[in-house]
Amino acid sequence: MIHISVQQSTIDIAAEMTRAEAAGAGAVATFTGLVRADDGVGTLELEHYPGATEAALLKVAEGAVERWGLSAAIIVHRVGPMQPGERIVFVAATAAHRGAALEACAYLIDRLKTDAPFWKRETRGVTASWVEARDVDHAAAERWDRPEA
Amino acid sequence: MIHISVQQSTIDIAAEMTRAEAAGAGAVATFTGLVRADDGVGTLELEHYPGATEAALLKVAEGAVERWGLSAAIIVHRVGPMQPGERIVFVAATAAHRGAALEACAYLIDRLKTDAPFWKRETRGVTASWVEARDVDHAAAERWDRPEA
Amino acid sequence: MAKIRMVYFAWVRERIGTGEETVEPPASVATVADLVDWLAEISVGHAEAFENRARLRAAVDQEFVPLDTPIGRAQEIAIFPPVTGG
Amino acid sequence: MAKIRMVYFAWVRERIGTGEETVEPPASVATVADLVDWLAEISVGHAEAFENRARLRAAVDQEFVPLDTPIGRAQEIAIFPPVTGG
Repeated sequence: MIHISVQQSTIDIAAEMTRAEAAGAGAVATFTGLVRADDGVGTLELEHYPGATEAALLKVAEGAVERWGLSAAIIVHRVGPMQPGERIVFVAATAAHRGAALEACAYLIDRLKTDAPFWKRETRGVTASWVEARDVDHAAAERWDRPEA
Repeated sequence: MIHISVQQSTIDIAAEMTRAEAAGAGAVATFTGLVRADDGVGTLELEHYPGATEAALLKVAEGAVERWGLSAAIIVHRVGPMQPGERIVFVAATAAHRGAALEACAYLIDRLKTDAPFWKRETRGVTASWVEARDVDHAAAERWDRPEA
Repeated sequence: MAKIRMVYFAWVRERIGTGEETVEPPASVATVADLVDWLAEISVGHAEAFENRARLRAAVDQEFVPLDTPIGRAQEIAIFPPVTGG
Repeated sequence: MAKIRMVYFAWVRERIGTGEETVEPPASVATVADLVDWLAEISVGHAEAFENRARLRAAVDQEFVPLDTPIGRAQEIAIFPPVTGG
């Protein structure tokens, strides 16, 4: 089961967990990214590339399902304006055993960070600025391409 | 923030996530273990060592908080009888960045598997049997002791 | 050459002043990089958006590609900064 | 030697037939392993529970310890199978 959602509305963790658990397997690993409440950001706005975003997320999820034999992969990403403390992204991987679920969960969020067309704009006080991409994200995504990974 | 619970009641993911997110940091990784619904188990029963269990879980959580500088570590473990599909265990790690949250989450569940006094008994049809410990769990827990881990 | 629907995101969109436009580049424009060079001549906004090619990424018909990719018979080409989701 | 509260879990508890008992081993019982040897003589149930020492784990005053750990002034000693939680 693959579930992809790019949405304006807030992310309902309980509903997404129910979806992840419905597969009947033993292990669910999740990652949730939040708008940090502790570094002065007033509003975060997420822009995306409609159509291409969903296709990119589907490709990431399919890659994880195939590589780890997942029974479920979920990616939910918000777009539009959001406030500190709100969830930006939620990913979940369901597998028979925890090793596969944990690794696949890390893969989902690492690849999403570099492969999906989202752009963040932060407002701090009266200043809005586009968030710069981080090299460390590319390093994290690329480790899944190495033969030993 | 550390939250440990050993409980008869079902695990409320939404409530636990709210707790994990209250710390105000940017990244929450979770792992949920379920009674598998697909391998013929009718009932799973969890026995534990009251007092020693809570102390062991606290030690695991403190180890993670210290090692990864977490703002929150949560371990909730059910005891008593439970049905296929129900949650046995939930762990969460909250950190400023995803790498720390994901690693600490894996640490919490790996160490819990070998360091906390819980015993599982499965009923399949009319036969009840104690689940055997798996060597692979010890290997998973011990990797965190290696200097390169 | 056929018409191409250009789409722009984030600060590329802001500097150009629009998220979308239709262009008809000459036949000499063979790759996405050629297209960026040609578009940079159109307006001050385009020039500013495309100032630093190392900070630009592209998609041809919604597939992410390197800038030296041939345009071929593309219908939609997107130019944008490195992505920052998640 | 002082009295020790013994606690048992899972199939160790089931084979012994109780989850808890108080014992007063002789002074010659120095380690947890000695205690297990001594307890194995008490009843058929104890003998069966402690049949295979490699499958036993122990805690002294709620601290997990190897079987060769000295008992010292322990008040509570637990004997149980390898743990299987999570």
